[in-house]
Amino acid sequence: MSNTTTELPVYKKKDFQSDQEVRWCPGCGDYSILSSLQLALIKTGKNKEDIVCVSGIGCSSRFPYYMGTYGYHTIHGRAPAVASGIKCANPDLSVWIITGDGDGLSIGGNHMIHALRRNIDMNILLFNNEIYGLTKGQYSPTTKTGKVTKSSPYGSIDQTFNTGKLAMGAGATYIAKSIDTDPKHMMEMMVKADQHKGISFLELYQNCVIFNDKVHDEYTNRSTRDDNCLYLEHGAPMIFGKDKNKGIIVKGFELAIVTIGENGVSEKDILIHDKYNEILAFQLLNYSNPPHFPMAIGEIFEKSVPTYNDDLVKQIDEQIAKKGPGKFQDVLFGGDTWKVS
Amino acid sequence: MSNTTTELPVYKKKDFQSDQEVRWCPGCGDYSILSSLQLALIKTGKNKEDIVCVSGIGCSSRFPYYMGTYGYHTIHGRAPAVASGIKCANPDLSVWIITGDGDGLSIGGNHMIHALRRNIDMNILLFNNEIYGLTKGQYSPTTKTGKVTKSSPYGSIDQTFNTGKLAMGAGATYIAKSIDTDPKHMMEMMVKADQHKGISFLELYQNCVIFNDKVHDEYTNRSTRDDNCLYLEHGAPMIFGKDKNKGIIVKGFELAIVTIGENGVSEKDILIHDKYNEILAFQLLNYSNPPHFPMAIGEIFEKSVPTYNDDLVKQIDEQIAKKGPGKFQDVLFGGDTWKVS
Amino acid sequence: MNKEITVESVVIRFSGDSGDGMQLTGTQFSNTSAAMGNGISTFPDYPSEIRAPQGTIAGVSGFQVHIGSGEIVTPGDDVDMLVAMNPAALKANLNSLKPGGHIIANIDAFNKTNIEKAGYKENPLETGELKNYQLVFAPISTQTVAALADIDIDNKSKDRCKNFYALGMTYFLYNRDIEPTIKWIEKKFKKNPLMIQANIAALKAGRNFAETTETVISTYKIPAANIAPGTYRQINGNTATAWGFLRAAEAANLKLFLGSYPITPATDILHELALHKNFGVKTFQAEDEIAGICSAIGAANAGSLALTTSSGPGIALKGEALGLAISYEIPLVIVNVQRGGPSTGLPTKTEQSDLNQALYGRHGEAPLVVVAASRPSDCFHMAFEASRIALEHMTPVMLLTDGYIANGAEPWKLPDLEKEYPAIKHRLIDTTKENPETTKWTQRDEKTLARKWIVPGMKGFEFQIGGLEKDITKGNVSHDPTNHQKMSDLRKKKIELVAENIPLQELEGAASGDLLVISWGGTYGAVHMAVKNLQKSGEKISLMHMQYISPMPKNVAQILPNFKRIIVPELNMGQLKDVINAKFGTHAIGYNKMQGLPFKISDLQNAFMGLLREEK
Amino acid sequence: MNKEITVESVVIRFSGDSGDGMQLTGTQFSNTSAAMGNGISTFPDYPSEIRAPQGTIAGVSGFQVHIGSGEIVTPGDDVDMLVAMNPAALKANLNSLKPGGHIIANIDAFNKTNIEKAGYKENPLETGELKNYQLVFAPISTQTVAALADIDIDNKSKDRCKNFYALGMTYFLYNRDIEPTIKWIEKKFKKNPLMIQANIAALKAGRNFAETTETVISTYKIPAANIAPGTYRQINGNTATAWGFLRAAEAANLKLFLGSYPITPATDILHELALHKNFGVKTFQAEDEIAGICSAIGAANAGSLALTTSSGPGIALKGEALGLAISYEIPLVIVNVQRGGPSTGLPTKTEQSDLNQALYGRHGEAPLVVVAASRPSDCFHMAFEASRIALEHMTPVMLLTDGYIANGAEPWKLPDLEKEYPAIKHRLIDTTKENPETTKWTQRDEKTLARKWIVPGMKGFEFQIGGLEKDITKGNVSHDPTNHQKMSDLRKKKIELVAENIPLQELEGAASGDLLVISWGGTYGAVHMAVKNLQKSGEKISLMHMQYISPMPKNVAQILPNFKRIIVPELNMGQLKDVINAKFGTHAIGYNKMQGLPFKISDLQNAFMGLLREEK
Ligand SMILES: Cc1ncc(C[n+]2csc(CCOP(=O)(O)OP(=O)(O)O)c2C)c(N)n1
Ligand SMILES: Cc1ncc(C[n+]2csc(CCOP(=O)(O)OP(=O)(O)O)c2C)c(N)n1
Ligand code: SF4
Ligand code: SF4
Ligand SMILES: [Mg+2]
Ligand SMILES: [Mg+2]
Repeated sequence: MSNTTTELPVYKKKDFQSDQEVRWCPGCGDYSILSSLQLALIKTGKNKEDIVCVSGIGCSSRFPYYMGTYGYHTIHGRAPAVASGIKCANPDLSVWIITGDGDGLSIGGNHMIHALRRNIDMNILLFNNEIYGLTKGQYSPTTKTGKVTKSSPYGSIDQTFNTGKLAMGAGATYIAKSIDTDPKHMMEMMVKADQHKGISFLELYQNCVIFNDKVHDEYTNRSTRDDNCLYLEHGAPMIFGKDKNKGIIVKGFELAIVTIGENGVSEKDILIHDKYNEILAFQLLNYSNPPHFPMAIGEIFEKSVPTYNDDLVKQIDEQIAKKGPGKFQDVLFGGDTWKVS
Repeated sequence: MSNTTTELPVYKKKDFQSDQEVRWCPGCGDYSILSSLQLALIKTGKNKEDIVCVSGIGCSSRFPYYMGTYGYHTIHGRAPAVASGIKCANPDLSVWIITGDGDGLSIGGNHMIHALRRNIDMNILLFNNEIYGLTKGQYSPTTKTGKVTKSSPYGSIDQTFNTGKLAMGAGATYIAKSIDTDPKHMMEMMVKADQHKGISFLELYQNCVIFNDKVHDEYTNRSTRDDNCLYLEHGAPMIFGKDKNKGIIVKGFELAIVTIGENGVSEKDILIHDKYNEILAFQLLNYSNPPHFPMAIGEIFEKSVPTYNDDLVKQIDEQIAKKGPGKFQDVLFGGDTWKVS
Repeated sequence: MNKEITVESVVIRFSGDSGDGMQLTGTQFSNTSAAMGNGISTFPDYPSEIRAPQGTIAGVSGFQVHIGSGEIVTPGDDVDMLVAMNPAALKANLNSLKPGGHIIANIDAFNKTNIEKAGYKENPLETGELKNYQLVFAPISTQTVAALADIDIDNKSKDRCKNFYALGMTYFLYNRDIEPTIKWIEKKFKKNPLMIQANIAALKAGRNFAETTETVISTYKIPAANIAPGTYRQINGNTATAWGFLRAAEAANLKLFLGSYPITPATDILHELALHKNFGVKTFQAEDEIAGICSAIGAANAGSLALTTSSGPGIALKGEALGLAISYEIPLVIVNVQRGGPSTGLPTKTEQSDLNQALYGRHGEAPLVVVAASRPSDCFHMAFEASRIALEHMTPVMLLTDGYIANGAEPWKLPDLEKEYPAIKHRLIDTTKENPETTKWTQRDEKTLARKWIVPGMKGFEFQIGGLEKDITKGNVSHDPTNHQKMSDLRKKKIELVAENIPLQELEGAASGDLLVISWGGTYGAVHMAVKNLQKSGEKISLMHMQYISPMPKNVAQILPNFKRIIVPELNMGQLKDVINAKFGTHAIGYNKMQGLPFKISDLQNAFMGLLREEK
Repeated sequence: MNKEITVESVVIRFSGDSGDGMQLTGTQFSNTSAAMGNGISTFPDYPSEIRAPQGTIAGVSGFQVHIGSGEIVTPGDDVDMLVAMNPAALKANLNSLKPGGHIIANIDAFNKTNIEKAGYKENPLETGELKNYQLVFAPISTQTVAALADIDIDNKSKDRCKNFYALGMTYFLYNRDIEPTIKWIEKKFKKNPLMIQANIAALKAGRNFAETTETVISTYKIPAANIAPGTYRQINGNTATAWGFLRAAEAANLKLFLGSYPITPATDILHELALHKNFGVKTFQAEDEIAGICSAIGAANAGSLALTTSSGPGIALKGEALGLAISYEIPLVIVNVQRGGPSTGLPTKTEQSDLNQALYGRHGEAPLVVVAASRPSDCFHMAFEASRIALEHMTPVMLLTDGYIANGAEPWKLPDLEKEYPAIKHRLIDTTKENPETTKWTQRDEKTLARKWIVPGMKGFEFQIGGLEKDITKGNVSHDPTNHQKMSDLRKKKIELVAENIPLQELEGAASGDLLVISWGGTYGAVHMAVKNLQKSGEKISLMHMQYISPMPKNVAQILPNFKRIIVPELNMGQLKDVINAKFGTHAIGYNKMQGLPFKISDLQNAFMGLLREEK
């Protein structure tokens, strides 16, 4: 690769590894996410020194320690706020927010929705293991109602967030999902999330072997996932299933599953995915519920909205163009003054 | 009314007025909201002593001082959390959360989305004047992008929340809207919100005469509102306009406006509102954008989900049924003990 | 003709309905007086509520001006002259008027409705209840409209000129030059010649009315003060604070970043900085105070001069994140414009009750630098100082001001920037000179123990950092017991070393004596005057007013033993007093006031005298 | 035969991989010892990381047991016997082992992989580096599997019995009764007879191995302690805290409400209370700490005994809301299970560095009650006390414990509830007796100044309240200056009056002497032993261990002057020391440690001796 003609920096995976010993439980889904991002960064074309990982607190939030980039492990739930400051202070940086379902949706929910609303050009990786891992197993806002955990010994009575709907409700301009058992897909989604201009919300279904083992099994396990995952691709028909013979169609306000080859259904009857269609995206998020309806995976939604960081720079440039670069001496002696002699 | 045969308590408006002098700016939209709730409470059938108003901080949050019910003016953004504690501690109470666009959506955004998610049976009144009133005019998360305010002298670069979409994304089980210039409609919506079993999100477009005058004018002003408001009624066709000749139809994934009597459109072509249809509700929230699409007003969405407070009580009852009412002496001497003599 | 009396100083309060334009009137009066060479100090007194109903006490808006021919450092204890545009204004302010003081009452506004709205049963001008004051009855509203009869604007607009009529009256009474205000009107209403005409006419009519009316017995002359030569401007504390940061960023050649959430009385700093986009200032109005400080932490990590501003309740929310900033060892300035607590308390009133929070309001051993501004113009100085210390020492610095100096204004002799506020040397590494292999953020300046400032974008210097305890040399996570001891000691030492880089504590008065007064923050004006007055009458009293509270200047320990007694006047329940006693083993006593109001000079004098005379 | 040595006390640490069952083994050892009449104290030492890779240092899980025939109040400074199930366990714990101490090493686990994973280059059992210790080589893994050859379970299950094998060895060495553990096994595995058989077989095999092996030179006898008669159980601090609240609610006849957000090391209180739904306990796992305390504020306003639990960083977030609770004057207990700071710091380690935060970590003058628990079982007592004070005085109370006593366990002589923890009289009004027209929440008890507790649902008593300053009699919003002074004084006085309702400060030792040691919180065990030891050797030293910190007991001021010097040992940088000096004008000095670890008795003794011997 040394005689490459592009100007992009050329990195190897190990460039994105730090010298810290990785300390997750053996079998934790976080490992494959780490590896996927290290591989994805080879492809995003960003200079390593311009990449920043910012996390909160949680097992997942240990992530920045293991990356070879600039890394900030902050405090619980506040990663989006710290990251917003970093990005606004230096809009040239490529900022990755690393967070968990507790960190990002429970204590950090407010910063999450406001970061999504403002559309600052950053990438959010939400590690959703439906549990508080680091504090050893309490239910989170994504833990299924009824689940017995340390803090819900008789079953949780909390309803859960539908993460994608929440993100969309907050104004997310990019929503995608992937699963920890499909590193290649994860990596692709990370690259695409980075390409989106604006805030990208990428949810990763991640297994916590210790406190919530197999909670995503149905749609992440290699043997069942094909039947329970709907891998979306913009412009392609929504086909899924081991035999690639199941598809999605729209019926009035509803989505329905059909089998290609049955009841006269053929491939061309299948709905084509349009990630720019917000209503469709909402329906997909609303319906995803294996085994009744497959889990929508991939790029679900994208829209184009001016970014906060661009407008911030623009406004400064406009004011400089109008008034000239600020000189404090002028402010000090400007306006109403008087002389005493 | 003294010989009424119902068991409902009979109140007059003044029963719901406190002895505190009401101190909003003359012309503030808050006055009519106050009056509407005082009238609505006559109809909800709740005992006055069981009604609690809980607010945060803001002009709107002064509300509980002016109500004759139990009232808690708390701290900025935290009303839903305090209210949750009140309701869980005593599920027999009828709890009203009073909040503003700054209080409830900016600093209080997290408590808001989690209160909606948990579906605790309370009512949220969101006073949306698209500005921070009490602190004298800074932009809020609902202030239109580009707006010049004290803290955005060159125009705000923040994108805004679509409040209804945010609420739906968070899992709201009831979403309705009303306007400060239509007290009767407000009152009806308040009564209905109270009837919903679960959390009710009722947004009220409210005018701040001082810092954001006329921001909702198009769809609240008596002379233009009929053309810009779509008053929804469950089971009724979506007709609007001064001449009641405009209607909504659905076209593929989209909603469109048609004129009854033109191009062969008749009343029966008009979409019937179904508040239980989440996709339709989402579309209405997404489309509302006067003058391009009328503002959806009224009961937009409702769904039936078990309430947190019911499940809380149920779980306690189950445990008592199973183990008998707790006696601490038994806990103390239960399990592994030994005797020293 | 009236007799003319020369006085050393006078306190005037303009008071009326929120819509009556009293802020403007007061500002004109003080600007004119400043231009005439008087010492001045002003304080606006906005209604604490939302624009409350017209005519009610809650709707009263006031503006107090203190002018004099001597040193003027407070807006004044008690009022010599009250301009009352309506009954509510009279009622709300009567208790601050000196016995025998003047009242100019707009009798037109003393109608039945207004009298009742103000909570009076009868017209107070008629009951005799004001017999201890000197009353000037002026039909201000009707006279204004009459004076503008020939001008082609509607009556409502005419009525709105009545504040200039009132101003004109005071200009006559106090021998003020009318010209500066005429110029100001001409500039302000450039686009509306009719309004120029109307306002000037009202101003002159008021002056003439005062000159001709029989109720005015005497006029007053306030000779020019002996003021240091230079260029001056009026400045309030919040603007000064904002400007101090603007200059600090310029002096450090860094971009300024403010992460903030609105709150009274701090919001004006955000408003002011938002105006200066052409300095590259970035103001991030965050969703809450936590995001405010966290975004600033992000900006500091990315190489900006980062700030967050708030008041007590908001600062309380920032405590956890402050710990992170301390753990990161980043430059960060946190401004607390204090107001009355606890909880929402008295949000528009002043208090000094957040010192403990500044020093201790975090979990763990989390030391930082705490400084405080003494008067409106000192906010500029201390904002600059806070930034300088933060950048030179790689530490969060908390700057305390309060609602009183934040909104109060005084004339400010404009500094020579290059000399008095010269370049600040920050600790961003020079990547062309440092070796990525050997340079680490944990490397420290020998004198200050400040770490190196390495930020994203610096090629080859990538590092990872968090809020977990860090190895003192390698910088990675460490749970080692002795390392934690070392890091705890280091964090403490680092703050202590700031004492080497701040001025020694100054004393006003002799280096020893009977009574040392220790004060801090916005009480300076009143405490200074009280001490000065007692010094003049021969008391052995000195003032140690502190701007640097953590760490304290090195010489404080030497100062204290030279006084028989120590008193610490504070607008709290004794917070600095406890700190001083714990630190120096002294037995200082407190003089405390919790009323949402500043100290009165006279009260302080009495308290100090009491102690000076007390048998021991 | 081996010789049998009688010892007064012994400290044993069981250590292995997270999966090795060391917590269980340690618990069995201590329970058995307790049943045999020994004094005991235990401390678990979990891995601070997520379940770290098997065999690594980070993955080591330990459990320390201190047993003796005298008073045992700490888990012990240094270890007499280390059971090391793998090389990492050996490496991680060697520095706590006494010179000459015993090591039981599971040699089966000392294979190449494990040796390397632990960071050893060579097998430490072979290099001679352990020559200063007494080594017992035991092929624990293989022997366990061999002993269970005939039992029909898979090899993995057999291997998992190895902790009982190790336990069996220690039972022989320390003459422990095997029966209680056999009974426990039978109960625990009731549903799985094969596992009963297997575990018992392993236990016995271990014991037999120790009896027959030649490496064991001597066995030890620890005579029963002189323990007060009664029923006992083991209790750790977090469970005791939860139970204290459970009893308090019962004693007050109120429902318990906990609003909390998980955080180490406080979460177990939430876990424990969540189990007791049949008491009507409501545990609300909030979205964050702010919602945790706010929901509790709501519940308190609605008439529950309301709590919120957290650790330092979470408590920092609660500061603003605490101000509201103070302003509302509601009963509320806030528990801070302290851990190492600042920021995320050392989350699994202990520290006492949040006292300042408890006292001052809010804006405004916002006083509350602060109490602290001294040992695991005292958590029960102080949780009850905190609740009692909160309810009787209508005030928030902060209860401080720490990670050390929260997780540490000790035997607890079960109290007579009716006598020692009798009914609590709360201040909810009796609506049948009060008159809605005249009863107001602002009415106060004369002695305590506590207000009346009126809650929604009470017909006719509707009222409105907020965080703005309140009129002292009417209760509505007031901006009146003198009212604010009165309310500030009242809030202060109310807390001071709690001193009338708490026990006098006790002293351990003479009422006067050369040195007074002042301590608080979880350091009690070590400080107590150090003082007691020095008292035995004739030193004039006394201990004043404080449970009530704000307000302090009334007699503290009388105690202090009777000692020549005062030392305050704390696991922080001197927080209580500063409070004492500021309050009493003393010159107490600090003895401080910031290592995430408890004090060692020996270190304390040295420090105290140093002071006692110091020339003055
Ligand atoms: C202010 C604060 N509150 C609570 C905690 C304790 N805490 C640490 S991580 C965590 C939850 C982590 O859950 P999640 O974000 O899902 O991460 P995971 O460990 O599952 O990857 C909690 C409650 C903390 N460190 N700080
Ligand atoms: C912790 C805290 N932060 C900030 C404030 C200042 N503050 C009071 S009300 C308010 C915004 C109010 O806006 P909104 O909720 O929209 O109410 P409105 O006044 O418009 O009715 C702010 C920022 C505060 N009181 N407390
Ligand atoms: S506890 Fe769960 S989430 Fe955390 S490292 Fe272990 S497996 Fe992963
Ligand atoms: S400032 Fe606006 S929102 Fe507040 S009371 Fe006045 S008009 Fe109403
Ligand atoms: Mg998680
Ligand atoms: Mg608003």
